[in-house]
Amino acid sequence: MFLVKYIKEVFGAIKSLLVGMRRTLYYFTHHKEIITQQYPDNRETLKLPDRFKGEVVMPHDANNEHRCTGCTACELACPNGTIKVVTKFDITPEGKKKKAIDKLVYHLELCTMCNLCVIACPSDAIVMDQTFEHSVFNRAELTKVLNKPGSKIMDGVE
Amino acid sequence: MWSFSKIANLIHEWLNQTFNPTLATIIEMVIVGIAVIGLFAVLGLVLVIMERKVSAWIQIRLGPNRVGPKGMLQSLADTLKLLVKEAMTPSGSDKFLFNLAPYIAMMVAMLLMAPIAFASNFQMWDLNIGVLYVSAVSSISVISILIAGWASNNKYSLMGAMRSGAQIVSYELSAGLSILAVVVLTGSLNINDIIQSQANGWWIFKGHIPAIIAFIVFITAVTAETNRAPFDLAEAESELTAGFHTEYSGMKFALFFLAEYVNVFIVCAIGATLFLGGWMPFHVGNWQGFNHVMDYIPGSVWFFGKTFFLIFVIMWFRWTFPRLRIDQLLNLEWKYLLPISMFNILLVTAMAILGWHF
Amino acid sequence: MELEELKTNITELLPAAAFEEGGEWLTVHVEPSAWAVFASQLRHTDSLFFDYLFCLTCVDWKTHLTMVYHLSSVKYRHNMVVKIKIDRNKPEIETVSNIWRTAEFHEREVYEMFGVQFINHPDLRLLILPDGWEGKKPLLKDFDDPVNMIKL
Amino acid sequence: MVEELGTTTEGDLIINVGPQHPATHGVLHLVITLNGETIKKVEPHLGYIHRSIEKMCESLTYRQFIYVTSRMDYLSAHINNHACALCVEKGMQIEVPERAQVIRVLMDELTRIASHELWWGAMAMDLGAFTPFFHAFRERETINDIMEETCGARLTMNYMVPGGVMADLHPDFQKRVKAFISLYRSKIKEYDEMLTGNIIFQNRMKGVGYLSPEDAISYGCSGPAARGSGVSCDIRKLYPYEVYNKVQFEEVLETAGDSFARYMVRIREMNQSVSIIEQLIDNIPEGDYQAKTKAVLKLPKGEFYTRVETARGELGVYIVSEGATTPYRIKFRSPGFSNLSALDHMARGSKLGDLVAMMGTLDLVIPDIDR
Repeated sequence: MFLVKYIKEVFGAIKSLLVGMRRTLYYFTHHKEIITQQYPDNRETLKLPDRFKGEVVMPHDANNEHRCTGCTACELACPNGTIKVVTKFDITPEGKKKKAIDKLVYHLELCTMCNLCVIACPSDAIVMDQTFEHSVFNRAELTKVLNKPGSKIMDGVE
Repeated sequence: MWSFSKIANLIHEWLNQTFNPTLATIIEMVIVGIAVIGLFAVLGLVLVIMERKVSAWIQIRLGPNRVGPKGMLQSLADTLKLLVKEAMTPSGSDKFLFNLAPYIAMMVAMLLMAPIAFASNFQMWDLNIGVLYVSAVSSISVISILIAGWASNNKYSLMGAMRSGAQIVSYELSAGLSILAVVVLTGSLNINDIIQSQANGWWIFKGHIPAIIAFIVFITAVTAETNRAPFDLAEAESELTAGFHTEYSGMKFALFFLAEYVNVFIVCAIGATLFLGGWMPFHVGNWQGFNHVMDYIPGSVWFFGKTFFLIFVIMWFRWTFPRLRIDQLLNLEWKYLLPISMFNILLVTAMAILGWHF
Repeated sequence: MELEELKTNITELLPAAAFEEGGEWLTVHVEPSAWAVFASQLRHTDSLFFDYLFCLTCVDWKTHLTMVYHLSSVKYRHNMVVKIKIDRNKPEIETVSNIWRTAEFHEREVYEMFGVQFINHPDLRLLILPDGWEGKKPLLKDFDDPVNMIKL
Repeated sequence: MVEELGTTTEGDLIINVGPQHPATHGVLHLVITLNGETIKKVEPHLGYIHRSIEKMCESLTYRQFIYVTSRMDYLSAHINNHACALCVEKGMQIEVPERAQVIRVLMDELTRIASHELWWGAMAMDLGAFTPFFHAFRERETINDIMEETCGARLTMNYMVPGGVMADLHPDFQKRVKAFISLYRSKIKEYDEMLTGNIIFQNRMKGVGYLSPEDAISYGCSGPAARGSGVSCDIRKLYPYEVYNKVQFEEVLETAGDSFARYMVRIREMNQSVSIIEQLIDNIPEGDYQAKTKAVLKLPKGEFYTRVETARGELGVYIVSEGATTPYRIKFRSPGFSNLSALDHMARGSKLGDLVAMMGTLDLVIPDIDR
């Protein structure tokens, strides 16, 4: 009958609305479900996974030595021209000329964190760091030289 | 017992002793005006922070928590921001009407404050057709929205305004009819009489199922009338960007914003007065002891408690439901709410004549 | 339908069709003049019923352009590729947007990226490029934009 | 409707939805001709985020170009990368180790769930319900954390390399995926409570944006947009790649063809994805995660086409190779582009509010359309 159908419709509608309202009331009253992370306050506890691709860095050991041979594999692997390897020739103690890096210039503003340079590197000289707060006031600060001043290549890395 | 009415009487008497009656009346008017504007500002701040907290908790967020203790001063900071923001007038707009619209919205909200009884004998204007006055004045608010939409010279605004016009005009009916249900039961349009008639129980309990139906219809209709989600078609963020106030910024926008919240407060106050007894404490029939205990809680606490509960319900609606479409909105009114409330009026009338209510 | 069977069916429809070997799917070379009729036949012949044009593109071979249509049949689940060589200096071909509606957008894309004029296209305007784009078509091999293209 | 749909006459209201509009989720620009609230014509204007990825790829090597494709459909970035890797592997005839195949499928399905979760929240927000957005993000965040742990990034992973994946799974991967599945199972019921069963939502969705099966095929629709019309077009079932032929799953089909059907397809598809993950998560074979490949990849002369099923539909990668280290021409057949072309057809004659529902259920990702 028309009237029965009409009343059923109204009650069905109200019921479906109440089901939703019950769910939202549950969340309104259960504050332990809140998932907000208060970012700048939780810096100490915020730990990114080891594989997180933040920026490319070149690890140096205690003697200020790195593992980069200046082979430009990373430069070739990079799709965006983020890395520029500037090489120089060192004179080894034996008197031979040896290719080494002068500067490894890294343009963070061009980098897409694709990790291709890191897997291309034959001597594991560059790795991805877990930093992510990259904003600076001046664009020039994003262009970085990865090898520290006065650093030299580690012994035994070819 | 501490009450607002005593303070009000005290001031009244003191003014009449000190000044001549005309001057005293004028001073009283000024005091009332300042009080209303103050109440407005406070209500705006409280309701905005309440809405933000309610929405945050429903949405498993924390909500504002930086400004002031527990973020309670957040809306003050927002107001400050809106005050110093440039209030732009678009070049193609009708400048006079564009600037007029927010003030009309405010004025309507202020006018509606007049007959509301905040506590026993604490009322700005105890007029004998209080309920009629409320439903008459509240329909003026559509004019401000229409003016805002038209004067903005923006297609989104115009569409928002037109939607709002259709919406408010039609929902006025069922809101009026559900108010009428209580008027039929009490036999008075005076707000004080209506509250007094609930001394032995609120109408939502005394009036059996018809009163509950009237209450549900009322809550739905006023949600639509105040343009709140799920009936916020005049704003409809995802369709019309911001509807009728797309072009408004700074303090002019803030006035619309404030008017919306004050309107919500007023309709909830009316709802609380009609169905939940206003400032009348919770009384049950002839349990004298129980009623006496309840009387110890001041009337203003009862009034604000009930009103804020209804405001919470309306906010709860907003953060749960998706928005209706314009034709569905009108369908809901003309095919469901209006027939139901008309039938309901019939039931209530029969009930009132036969005396079936408690 | 098997590849060979498909091949015979298509040869029946268009005896001039040339087949290309080695691809994953059956590849047919068609003359531009025959395309409009052939496309309609591919779509409407009951045994073929290629109703799903899943890719439409163009390749610039410097000497000529090649329109590539990837067709599939939802009913029989067989696929084929149609290739049409067109003149690079005056690229023109009949539209198929009346047969496969999706071609309307894809042809507009090809029109602005390669400059191919689609005859009888209902609405051949720029879709992706900004209004009033003049000059070379971006996906042609000799396109050069010294301002926006960064050479590594 | 007295006036002809699809035409503009004197007195019609023409409004620009976009490029900056809350409902377009990006920089889509629709010029809409309205008669009152009724839509007469929808005309998309694209290109606000066109980067000509196809041209860019012509100067990148086969190892490098994969990362760019993450930026097309950023919500199913992993599946885009997968399609490119598959196409290169097809050309080079590289045999991918079984372990890598399983890892790829697992990641694909996780991406699909994450994409659908975001769609669910965003679509609800379009319809005016703000709460589901945050609830959907809670589950999506869990997937993003899993991705971050294994792939090193949350959205544009670049985890695929020709011949396998870039790194092995993280030791915690299985544990975390299982934790996600139990979270998902407990929360998916709430989705129905909050939205699916809601009477307002059903009225907004049912009968809105009808697309007949014939039109869906003719407009080249794929993915949930076509499956909502009952067109079977799941590439995972029809042309199985990787280990999709070894897992049990159901191709989700709805026949109504309206927005609600497309909505239900996506909701049910999430459940299917979870069941695929459940089948595979305990059966990841041992072995290499990457095949041995040459340092410099050169595809033989020829043309290669692969099709995969992304969260939005069929993604085709068409590589024309001249035997060099870079592709000669590359074409991405993006699902969104074809799905968008059906919008005009669907929207004519409906209300302005319905357009939002239609755009929501087509799940448009603008960079995917513009490329």
